[in-house]
Amino acid sequence: MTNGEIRNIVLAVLKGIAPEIEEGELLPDRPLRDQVDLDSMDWLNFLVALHERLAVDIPEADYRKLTTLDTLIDYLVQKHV
Amino acid sequence: MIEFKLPSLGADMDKGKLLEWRVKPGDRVKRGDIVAVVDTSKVAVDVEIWNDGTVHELIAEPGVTIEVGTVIATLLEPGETSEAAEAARRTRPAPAAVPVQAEPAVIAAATAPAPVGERRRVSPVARRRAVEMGVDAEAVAGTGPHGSVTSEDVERAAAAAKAAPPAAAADRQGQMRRAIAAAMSRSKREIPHYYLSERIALQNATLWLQAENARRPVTERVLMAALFLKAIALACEKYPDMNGLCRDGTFAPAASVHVGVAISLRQGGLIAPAIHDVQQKSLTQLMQDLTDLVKRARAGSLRSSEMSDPTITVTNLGDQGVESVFGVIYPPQAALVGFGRVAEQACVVDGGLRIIPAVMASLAADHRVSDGHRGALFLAEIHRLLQQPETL
Amino acid sequence: MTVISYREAMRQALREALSRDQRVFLMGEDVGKYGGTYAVSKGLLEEFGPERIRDTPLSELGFVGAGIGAALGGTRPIVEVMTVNFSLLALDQIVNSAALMRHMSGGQFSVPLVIRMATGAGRQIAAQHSHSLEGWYAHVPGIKVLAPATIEDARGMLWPALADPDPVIIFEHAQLYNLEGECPDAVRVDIASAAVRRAGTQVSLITYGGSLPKAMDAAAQLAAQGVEAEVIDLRVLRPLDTDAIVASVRKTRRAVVVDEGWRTGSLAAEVMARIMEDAFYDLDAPVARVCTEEVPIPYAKHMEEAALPQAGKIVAAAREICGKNLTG
Amino acid sequence: MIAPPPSGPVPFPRDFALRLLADMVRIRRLEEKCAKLYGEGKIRGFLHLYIGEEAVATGAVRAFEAEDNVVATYREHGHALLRGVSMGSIMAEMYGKQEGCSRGRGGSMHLFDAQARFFGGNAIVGGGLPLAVGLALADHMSKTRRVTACFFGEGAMAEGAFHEAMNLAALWKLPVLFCCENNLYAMGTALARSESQTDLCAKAAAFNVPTLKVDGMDVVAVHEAATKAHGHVNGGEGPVFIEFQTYRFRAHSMFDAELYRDKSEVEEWKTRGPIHTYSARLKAQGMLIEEQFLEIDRAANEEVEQAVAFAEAGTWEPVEDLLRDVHTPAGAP
Repeated sequence: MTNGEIRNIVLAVLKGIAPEIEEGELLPDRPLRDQVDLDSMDWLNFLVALHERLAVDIPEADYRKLTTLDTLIDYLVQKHV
Repeated sequence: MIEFKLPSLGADMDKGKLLEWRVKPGDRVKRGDIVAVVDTSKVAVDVEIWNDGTVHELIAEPGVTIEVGTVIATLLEPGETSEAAEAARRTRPAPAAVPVQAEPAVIAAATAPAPVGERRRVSPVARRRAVEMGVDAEAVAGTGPHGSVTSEDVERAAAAAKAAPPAAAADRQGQMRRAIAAAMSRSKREIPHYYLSERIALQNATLWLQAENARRPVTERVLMAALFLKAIALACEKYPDMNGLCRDGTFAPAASVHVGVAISLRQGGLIAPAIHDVQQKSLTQLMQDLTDLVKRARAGSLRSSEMSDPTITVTNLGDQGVESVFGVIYPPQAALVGFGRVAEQACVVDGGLRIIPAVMASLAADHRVSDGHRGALFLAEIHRLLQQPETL
Repeated sequence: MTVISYREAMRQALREALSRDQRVFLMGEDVGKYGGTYAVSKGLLEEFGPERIRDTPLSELGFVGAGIGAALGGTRPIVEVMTVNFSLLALDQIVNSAALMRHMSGGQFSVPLVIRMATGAGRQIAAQHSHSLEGWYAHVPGIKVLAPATIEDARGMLWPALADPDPVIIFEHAQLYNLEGECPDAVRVDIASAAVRRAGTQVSLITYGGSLPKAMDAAAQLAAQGVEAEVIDLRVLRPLDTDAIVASVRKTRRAVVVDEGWRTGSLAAEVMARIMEDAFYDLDAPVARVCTEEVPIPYAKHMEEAALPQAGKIVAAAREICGKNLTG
Repeated sequence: MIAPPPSGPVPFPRDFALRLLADMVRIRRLEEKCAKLYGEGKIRGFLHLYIGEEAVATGAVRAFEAEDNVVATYREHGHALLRGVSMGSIMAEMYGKQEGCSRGRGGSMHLFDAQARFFGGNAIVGGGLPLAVGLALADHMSKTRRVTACFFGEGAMAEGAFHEAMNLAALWKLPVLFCCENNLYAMGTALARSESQTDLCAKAAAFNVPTLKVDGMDVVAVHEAATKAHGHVNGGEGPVFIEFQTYRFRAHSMFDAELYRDKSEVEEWKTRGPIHTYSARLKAQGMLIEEQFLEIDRAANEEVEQAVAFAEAGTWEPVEDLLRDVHTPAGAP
């Protein structure tokens, strides 16, 4: 799975939870949860959806590596291979 | 006088064509004699007569196709004269009506039993059209079998909605706003609120949660909110005056703890549907209920029972980053618990200053039902429960 | 365009096949001297002689097996098994030889055989003579199953069936032999697709063979009650023309399947399963079916009628799934 | 050419001899009435008449004991009547009334009667033979002394069921009496165009089974042969095959134009009619006088009229009972 494909999946899943966001406006290097209104339930649903789409398990301990879109995607690419 | 009718000559024969007569008027015939040849749809067959007698009159003409049972000739009984026969014919009683068999009763198709459970019967295409046309299928009157909602019903509803002012969609938003406003104003008008708050240490809870989630797959991960829900429910069992409904000024404690969870809707607005019997449920079950409830609340497909019967409400604004929240009670409930942000805070523990995760919990309660003293004990119980997360 | 009977149409088809292709021959009980139990082959013995119009002893397994062998041997046999009731004696040959031969032999041998059988009930011929088992044969991969229900299909289906390199079974419902209707002079029909016999918009009546007249009758009654029913004549029971079924159900969003077989494991059940698989999101009501009651066909007239599918039952089933939102 | 009718004294006691005559006349009058009622639409579906073959059922069945089993075919009215199925219940069955011996569900081809151990007509040619083998197997295993007789036409000998049933019965020495009613035509197909080996006894003998060839138009010969064979089978010696050479005077069933045989042949066989040849012998021997014959015939016609009245008065099975008896209800025998 290429970096681009994973990016598309992440954005699709994110849109599923927060339909109102516009991918174009998202700054990939800025904290995601500052740009998108995700409460703890939304965040958990987001991770569960990624787990189902990419068969990747994301332990709570790794949450701090996923603050921005870029770090999240790098994490997933590296984990998914 | 004997009537000789065209006999049925085969299982699938309804009519036949007389080909030729083998007898003529005046001939004497006896049982088993061949009197005619008839063409069935398949083959020419000799036709016998089963009576002795004398041929009187040949009625059917060769070459004519006639129905089985039609009189094709008449005969005189042995010894009967034609004059007597003619006289008898005029006074003959009407032939006995052929007994018509009762129309076989249509065995009624077994009607399906009345729908069980409260999920409305909406046909698959009606559900699909409802989504396409922005109609809430559950709210449409059904004219299909057993009152089910059909695509025609949805299309009719959509047309009716379209005919309504274009602000209909926005109207829904306004409707919700008006409903919240009405509830909140009534609450403030009728319920003498008193407010308490308590800082609750969450070190044990946090550590236990991290260990627990490390052992669980992501799909069964538990959030702190689930611990809060369970703690409230168990505390309500100890302090029933926090969990019940006020009807016409008198308070009735509820048999079970249905916790209304305040959920903010992405396009604005707030609803607080209930999770039922929280006190009996495991944390895993609560997480599943919570996930399902949030999804359905945001998809607009909540069951009516979930909206109407919470016995206490919790609001968890910690996610929005406020330190503490003092809510407004949802009438006719008698209490509302609020949780602020879970964050590292400086606390005095066993005489020493420690940096530990903690949360500000608050209670808004109805002074007609309970006093501050009871409220404080209730909050303390929540605090105590959260120190033993493994018991929740 | 001339008016002929279903029986006459099938006889013309036989005569045409026998005349056009010397490899074709007809074999079965009483097809020659007797002219056929349902008189379909009357006159053929005189015209084509005993070598090509072969009467057989009452040995269904024997002569059906022989038909398979003759097809393997390069001829184009048409075997007439008097009725589906007697074909049970030949089931082993049809299923274990005819249907399997090509696949089992790794594609070396195909069996260009046509088997014709009368089928169905009516006329009080009691349980052992009244079966409708088209569904059994339509279950078996390796054979094609046809159910001509109109004069045109009776006239037109035999030739393409003979041209088919694999075994083809043609079911002729006994109550259709006396059917009369117009038959175009030059008939060319396919043996692959279903046909819309009556267009409609509110419910699809899906049926075949002897039940078609009942479905058309029901459609007429429904029209009088303001319900526009579409009638689908399957024509081919294997392979089922799923596209035609689904296209109709997508349009009408409701379906009643009429099948003279018994409900359990019936052809109707298979049609319903395909509708559920391919048109589930187009359904406004559960698919209904009208089949024969699960009982051996009784002899007494009023009991036989109560057991069999009838237009009245079809109308009732259609009304049930149309619910109240239709006028009338 | 057909052999001349039998002559010579009838070797039976007088009342038994007259009993055989009465039985044949009862069958004849019943079948004639059925033909008439079919023409009037009272009897529907398929109807296969026994006129001309009465001697076989009469001579054979009167050689059996009450507890023997009988399995027949769709041409079964005579066999059922002589096994004790009342004429009224047979007629009601053909009317489709629920007073019929099969509750109106079977019709002419499917008469059943448990008391008379009459295991029914069977409309599938050869269908009854394996059943008869099974009934005999059960008796064999339970050491019950009983003969199971099965009747079938020569047409059935082309069916696999015949060969498989004969082999099993012979192999296991089962008490089965195979009664072949060779009436020369299997529906529309003459014997010579149906069987490579037209000597049916030779064909049956191939199973290492004793065979008898009998003039099926002579009730005396039929009865003697059936009695002998019954003794053999009942003695545990294994199955016997009897070929009764007979002839049906009417069509195979009620819509067959009989193109396959010419009228002269039928007339010729009528000279061998089982009833008039037998009554002639009885008269010649002084066992019967014309008045007695007329009395027998009158009694037979009376029995037929009562049977028709019984059927006419019969009632239709209620439609609600349609699904009854598809399975045996719990606890039923």
